[in-house]
Amino acid sequence: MTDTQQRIFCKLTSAPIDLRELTDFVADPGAGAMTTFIGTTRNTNDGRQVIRLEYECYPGMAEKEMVKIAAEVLTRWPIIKVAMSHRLGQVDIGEASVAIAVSAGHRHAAFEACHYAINQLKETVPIWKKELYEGGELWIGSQTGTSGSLHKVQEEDRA
Amino acid sequence: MTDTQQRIFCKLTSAPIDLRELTDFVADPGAGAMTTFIGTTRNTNDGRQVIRLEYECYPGMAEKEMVKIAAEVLTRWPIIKVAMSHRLGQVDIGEASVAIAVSAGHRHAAFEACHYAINQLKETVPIWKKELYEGGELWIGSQTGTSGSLHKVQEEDRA
Amino acid sequence: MRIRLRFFASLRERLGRTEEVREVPTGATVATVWELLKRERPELAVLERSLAFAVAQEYVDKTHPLQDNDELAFIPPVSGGGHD
Amino acid sequence: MRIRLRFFASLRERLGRTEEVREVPTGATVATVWELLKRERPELAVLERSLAFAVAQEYVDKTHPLQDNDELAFIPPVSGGGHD
Repeated sequence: MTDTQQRIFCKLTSAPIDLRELTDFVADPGAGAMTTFIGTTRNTNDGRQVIRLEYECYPGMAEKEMVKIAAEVLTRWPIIKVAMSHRLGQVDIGEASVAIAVSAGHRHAAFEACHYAINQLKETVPIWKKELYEGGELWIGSQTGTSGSLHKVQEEDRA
Repeated sequence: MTDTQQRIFCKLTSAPIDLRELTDFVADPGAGAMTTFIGTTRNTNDGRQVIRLEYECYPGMAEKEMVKIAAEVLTRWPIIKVAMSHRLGQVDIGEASVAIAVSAGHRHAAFEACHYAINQLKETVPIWKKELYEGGELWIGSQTGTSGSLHKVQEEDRA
Repeated sequence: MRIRLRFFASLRERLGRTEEVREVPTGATVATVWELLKRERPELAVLERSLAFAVAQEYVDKTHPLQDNDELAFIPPVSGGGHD
Repeated sequence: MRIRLRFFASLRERLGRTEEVREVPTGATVATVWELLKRERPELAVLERSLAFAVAQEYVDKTHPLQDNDELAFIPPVSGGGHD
């Protein structure tokens, strides 16, 4: 097995996410299983008609936190390689905001590691999204909506 | 939601598997999450140096069993679409034998449905693989090895 | 009645054929045909434990009664998917 | 000592700036700076419960002591990923 750094690929990009770039990175002759996750922009969220999303990050720290997650999954599961890519700036409906790919000898580890990675990314990586919807805009995860009527903390699916 | 048949894509093919065909099928403006699974040919299995795999199926029944699995996951989880493709004939090391893609509103359902679908496929779909390795060949899942020394039932990762 | 038998994978290789059509007595079940095959080829007995059966492309158990023109498939342990 | 403050997302919009450099007394902690900001902008108090802090791009708690030239970031609830 090569060293940890060669088994990790993390990227923040304002270009559309290329899933193939991630699956090519994690492909390995020793792999029997590969799982991927793609998080996309829905046309509705919590009853609002979504127009698009806008992402910003804390440059530097966001990459570091992504690499931490990748390194952690390499130690927690018998996986071969992990790749994750997150988009910044404007993201239209149906487009991918984030993609993760994991390769492993066996599928169980590949599924668990991929699911854990996206859960952690949403908990710890300093990236924020503003939802532009019909009638206003809203920082998801914050209490601030410009419509003035949205004051609850947005609850994401943490399951 | 459209009817069940329009939410299912199943394919058996002797051409290389095109993951993009599956992700394009399951993409949906109402989807927030997409998961994929790709099963590949490892260069080693159970200590044997694998040269390649050869797949055969029970034509007709294999498709029917795949569609049954797809229809079942649509009823068991809140998912939007499911696509699965399985390759037949010769498959070289590192190439995909099977791919599954699932789209859903939320990621938890997408992961569970995709994991369940591959587990079921390996249990019920009448497809068989013969492993050609250095020194012999072996029907995986059977007790028959041409080397004469392999008599145990191959245990796959069922987890 | 006439039953079409189908053989796959290891069983196909052992028997050296992919299918055959066989005359069986009215009232025959899957088990009847399987016992017939084992009588002709005793070495098939080792597969007993792991073999499944399908009639008209649906899994059935051994007690399933056959009808004229049924297709009966002998299904060795399936192994679709990659090395995962 | 001099501390660079960084603001993101909703906090950036509320304050109308992405960063600032501030003089703070030796011995100041993350909490010292946060209390200072709240005194200037009392409406920030509602964020208290949900805000996280990072110094030198690592998460820290409020008691973390600051050093000259540290970068202190105020992190509103993160929300990377899609609508999933």
